[in-house]
Amino acid sequence: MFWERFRIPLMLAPTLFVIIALFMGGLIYGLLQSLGWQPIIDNYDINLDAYANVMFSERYANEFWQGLALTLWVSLASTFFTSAIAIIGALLLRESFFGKKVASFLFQLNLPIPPIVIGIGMLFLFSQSGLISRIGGSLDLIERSRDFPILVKDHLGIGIIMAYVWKEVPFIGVIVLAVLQSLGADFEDVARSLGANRWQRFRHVILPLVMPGVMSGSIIVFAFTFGSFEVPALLGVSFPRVLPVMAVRFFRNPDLNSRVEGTAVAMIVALIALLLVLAYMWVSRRAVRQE
Amino acid sequence: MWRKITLFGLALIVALGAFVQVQSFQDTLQGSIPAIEGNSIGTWDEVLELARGGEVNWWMWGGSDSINQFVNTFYGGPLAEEFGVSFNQVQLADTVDAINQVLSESEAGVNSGGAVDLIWINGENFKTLKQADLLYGPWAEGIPNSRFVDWSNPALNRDFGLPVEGFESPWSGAQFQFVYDTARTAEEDLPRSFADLEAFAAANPGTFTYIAPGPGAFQGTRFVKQVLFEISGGQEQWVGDFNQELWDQWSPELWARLNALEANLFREGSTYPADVNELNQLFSNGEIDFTLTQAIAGASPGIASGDLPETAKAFVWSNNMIGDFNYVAIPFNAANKASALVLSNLILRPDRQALQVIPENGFGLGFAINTNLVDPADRAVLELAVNDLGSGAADPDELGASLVSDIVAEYQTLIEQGWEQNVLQN
Amino acid sequence: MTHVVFDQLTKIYPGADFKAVDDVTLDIPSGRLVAFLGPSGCGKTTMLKMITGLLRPTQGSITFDGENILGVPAEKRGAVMVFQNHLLFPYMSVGDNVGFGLKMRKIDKKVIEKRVDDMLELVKLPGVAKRRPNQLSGGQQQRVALARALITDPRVLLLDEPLSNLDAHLRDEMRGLILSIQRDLDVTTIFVTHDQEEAVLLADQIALIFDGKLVQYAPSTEFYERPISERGARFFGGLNFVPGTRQGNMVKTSIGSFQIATQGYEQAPEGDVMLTIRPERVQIVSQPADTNCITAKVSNTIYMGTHTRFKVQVQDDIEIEAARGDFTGSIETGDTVSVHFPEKRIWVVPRDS
Amino acid sequence: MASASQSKKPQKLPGDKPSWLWPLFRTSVLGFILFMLSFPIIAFFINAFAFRWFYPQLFPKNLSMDAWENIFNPASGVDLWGALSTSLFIAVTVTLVSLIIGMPTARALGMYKFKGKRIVEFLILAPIIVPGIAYVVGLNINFLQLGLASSVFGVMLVHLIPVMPYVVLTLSGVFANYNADFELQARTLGAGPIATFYHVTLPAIFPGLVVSGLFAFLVSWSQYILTLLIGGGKVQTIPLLVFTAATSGNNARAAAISLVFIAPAVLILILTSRFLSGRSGAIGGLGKV
Repeated sequence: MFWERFRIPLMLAPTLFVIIALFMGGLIYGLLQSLGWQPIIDNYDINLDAYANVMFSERYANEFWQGLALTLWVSLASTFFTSAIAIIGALLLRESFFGKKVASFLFQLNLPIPPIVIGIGMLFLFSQSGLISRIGGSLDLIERSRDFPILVKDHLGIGIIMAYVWKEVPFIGVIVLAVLQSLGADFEDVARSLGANRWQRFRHVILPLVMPGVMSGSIIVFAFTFGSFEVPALLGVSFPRVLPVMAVRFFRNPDLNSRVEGTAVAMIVALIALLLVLAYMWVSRRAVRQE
Repeated sequence: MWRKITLFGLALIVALGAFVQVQSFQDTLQGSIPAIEGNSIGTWDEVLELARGGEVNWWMWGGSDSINQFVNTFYGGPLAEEFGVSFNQVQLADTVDAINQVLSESEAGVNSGGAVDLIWINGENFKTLKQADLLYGPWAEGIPNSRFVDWSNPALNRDFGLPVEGFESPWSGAQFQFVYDTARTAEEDLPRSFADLEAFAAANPGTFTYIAPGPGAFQGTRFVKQVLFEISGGQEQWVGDFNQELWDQWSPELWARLNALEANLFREGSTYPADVNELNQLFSNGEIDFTLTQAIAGASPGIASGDLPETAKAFVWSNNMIGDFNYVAIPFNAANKASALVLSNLILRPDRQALQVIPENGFGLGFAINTNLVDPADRAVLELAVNDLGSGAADPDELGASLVSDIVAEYQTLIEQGWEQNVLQN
Repeated sequence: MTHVVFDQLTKIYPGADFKAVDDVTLDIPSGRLVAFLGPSGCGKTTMLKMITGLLRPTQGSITFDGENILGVPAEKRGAVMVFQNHLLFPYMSVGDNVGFGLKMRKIDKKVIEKRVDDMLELVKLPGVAKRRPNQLSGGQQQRVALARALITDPRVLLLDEPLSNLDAHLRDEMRGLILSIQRDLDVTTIFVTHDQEEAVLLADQIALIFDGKLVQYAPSTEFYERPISERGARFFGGLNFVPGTRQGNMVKTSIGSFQIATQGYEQAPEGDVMLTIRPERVQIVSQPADTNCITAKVSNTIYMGTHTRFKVQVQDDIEIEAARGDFTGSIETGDTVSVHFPEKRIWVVPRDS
Repeated sequence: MASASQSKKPQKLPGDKPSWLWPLFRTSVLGFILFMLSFPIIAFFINAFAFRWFYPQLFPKNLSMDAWENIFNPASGVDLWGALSTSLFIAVTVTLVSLIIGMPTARALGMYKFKGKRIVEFLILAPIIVPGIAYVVGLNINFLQLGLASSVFGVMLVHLIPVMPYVVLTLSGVFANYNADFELQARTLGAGPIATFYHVTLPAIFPGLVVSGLFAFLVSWSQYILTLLIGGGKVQTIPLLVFTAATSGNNARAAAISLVFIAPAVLILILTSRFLSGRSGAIGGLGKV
């Protein structure tokens, strides 16, 4: 009786414990901190000062809004390019050809490589004195390192975006490959026999079929890129900085008050990520339904 | 080759000296040291006893491989062998992480057994912990080797203008210097002032940049301070307590000059290197013409480690090059205070001080002790060490002539914030 | 209304050491409904896929109205295939599914909508255009798939086991629908099946395929009465097989000699043959006849509702089945009876090796 | 168009005007993607053996093992073996724990319908969406009070947060394709719960378990900010060393440590990559966010 009745709650309990006690606990405590609630120094007032300060004060407003814009651009662009390249790569990898095993392995190679390492790799490759610039130099394409385009530590976050794309293409690619594999070729054959050419088969058959998988993958990628610290810390410019870097800098500032502001920025990052993901899910589910 | 042999011999002499000294010298307490976990400290032997068999966690900026190697080799070894203390360097991306750790611990009520035993600390971070009453002490004038320290030196007994008062003990001396590549830039073309530098940048656009001032990037702040000294007519007026009027009078011109310089900077000032490592890389790869160093040995440690080309050499402006001391401090809740005291004392031992200036050892910073206060034998060793600082070192006379002291920490914060708003975001 | 011709069509899959389709030459007249019949794995679907262009023949050609279409890509051939498991696009409404082929041709939306409604009407599913495929039953889904294929006005309609996933009564309904639509539209239709009954019920002509080889291509009635191979006869439900040797119009077997009418042995060589007769043609008689008559013991009687089946044991290893619809039940297991093979009903085929 | 050529030679692939164009296009695009994806690795190898490799040298004039000697020399202050073993210990423990506690949850989500399922799913997904920086800031103080900060145990606990969603997502995909009737069958044949799990459930979900484990390991293995803030510098894992090395200005050392860092992860990928297909259902679970 007992087992029957509580089976499912019991099965869920350990994971929910981790999520609620650790994750939610940390989040709520962080939220309280950001609202200025600091029981240890006997401060029980709750206010939005830190948020107001971060978003609207003369000192931080400029940095915050530009940082937000940069964060949004970097994460959206990374997500888009990652998804596009992953889909193309997975589609090409699906056909059979000589050396497919090696190709598939290379395609997955970056999956286990941590983002920070990819970031270092971008520096090695794309900085003005990096390997590619040196190749350009030895081919007399450029005269000095300064002639090489600024691709890392640049204002548009190109380096950051490239690092994320490098890191996450295999992730979405693996999802797309798995979906394609479970679908087989039948739907495409149907479409083909109904008169759909290569592009139309891609646009009207494959894309809608892999889209749910790509969508979930890209949600994960978006959330990850939106909240991640190491890569932009390594590959970003001094100003503007992405919000997570801004938060960590606040948090690391020895001035206790700026820790409250750091927590506030972290909370804003969490809130925006959550809202955007929910909005994205809603819009894309609708779009799929309309197809 | 010659230099290597000299240096090797030098290191040998220093090591021999160290050996002799260890055998012959019995340390005694110089002054009182506060109780540690209920043990009132009467003699240095009690400190050594408390420390033996324990460990010490030294939290320090770990961004330089050669410095990491230096502390582990020259402090870690003797600590274990002579004092039975196991040495654990906690490498930080930024000293602020250590400060945060102590702050968080105090906030969480962790009043003993804290993770941090010793911090390599300076200026603003020292001020934060001292003013929050989160430091153990005063102890610095109590450890035996503090007798070699010239505590009457105002550049030493004040850290960024804040009185040290025994809450931190000096480690080494540093002075801001620029580094150039003798293969690329002729000595007579070197800028010897900020005005020179402006002209140099105008003539060679895109070849100069400096570290973005900000928390954890004190070299950048220091560069800006030096500019401020020059344009305001000298460092002397900035010495002493914080002077808001003076700041308000000169800061607009400071930002104006730096903004005017921006057009001729590397990438037209659209981004600034975050730290000296990045600056070194840009310099070594020929993207910029100058990098900087704090080491008395100038570019020599960087040449030895392979970070800088062999033709690199330090130089200074004719004035306003800030010099100061590096310190170590012990947090109020450190778990291993006795071990931290032993380490702080070891740092000041003349043989260690001699070892730290030798470029090949990777540290290259100057003495924290006054050579006049040590025994003649030790003095000889110290002088021998300082006599060959390698091809990358600046002329010692020029160094001495340009030396000025740092100013109170309030200016640091103002410069960092003001620079971000008026120069970086402009 | 397309005349489809296979000429020496052969397909060997890459890496395979056998011919999936082996030298098939076939002529499908315009507007006919032809069944490709054979056990699973015999190459029927491969042939369909070669007609649509999803597969490339290793050798031979396929022509539509005399035009070699092998160079024409699948999407331009107008040979539309309906797959066994309907394969409706799950992310589209039923209407969008049906209109897919026209959308690919960039036809005006309004026109598509109209045609979709017409098509759904045709397959007797009016008003489901807005629904999702998974809201329909299996039979309805299959009909939508049919509508989706027909909307493009295909030159050739290809149905791959269209009924095999359906329940018995749905199958009847669907079969009727396919027949009536095919007659109405007069579209050349090829469908693949492993069920000889279904082939006979639907098709004008049946192409019987074994192991990639075309065994027999004839009107469906022929296959019951006039198979040309032992295997073909067995596939069409033949049960009575007696090995023997033929000499002229006589076949000698271990259970006796039989006389056969001319049309019954023309397709078989002299010598080793197989004699066969359909159970419903076997007569159980009270008086032994002069010729073609044997005596046997009834080993089993099975009442089948519309008729009764008898198994009679002639020898240890030879059992004959007979079926009688009007039988009143006086024969029981264990009785000895006389069994007559009418001369005109005996059929002789070459013996399979 | 009545050219009824009765050719008996192999026909051209229908659908492609010139049949070599598409394969050429495909090969070059795929080749480009794969080359770009694996290019950074090459840069790591060159850098790791270079000494004073300054612009514009295309290849280093001086090759040296300095960086390698340096990172494996305890006197350098980098306890690489220590960090490697700490990282491995944390990642492996977190993987095992997350699989053990995630399995029943994934089973419940994959196989049963129950009230509040959407909410549970959303809760479990949330740590993927909400960045670590947002919850670790609050946890930092809590952990300090509980004495969990600066301990390996505390770091493992906090790693569970981002790991659990991946484990539960992938495993629930596996359980969604899993037929529990086999278990009932085994039970009726006399197998106890443990025997049933071992002989029936485990073999059936094994490929999915491998994929989940791979993701759990990788998420824990690459964790930087959580380890930094909760481990408080005392828990030194490899990502921390790598980050410090990355900003230390010594490319050779950064490259060498990075290679040490990625080696175990790549090794695990090599061992598990054949499970990363659609068959296990695990990847499908990731596709169902």
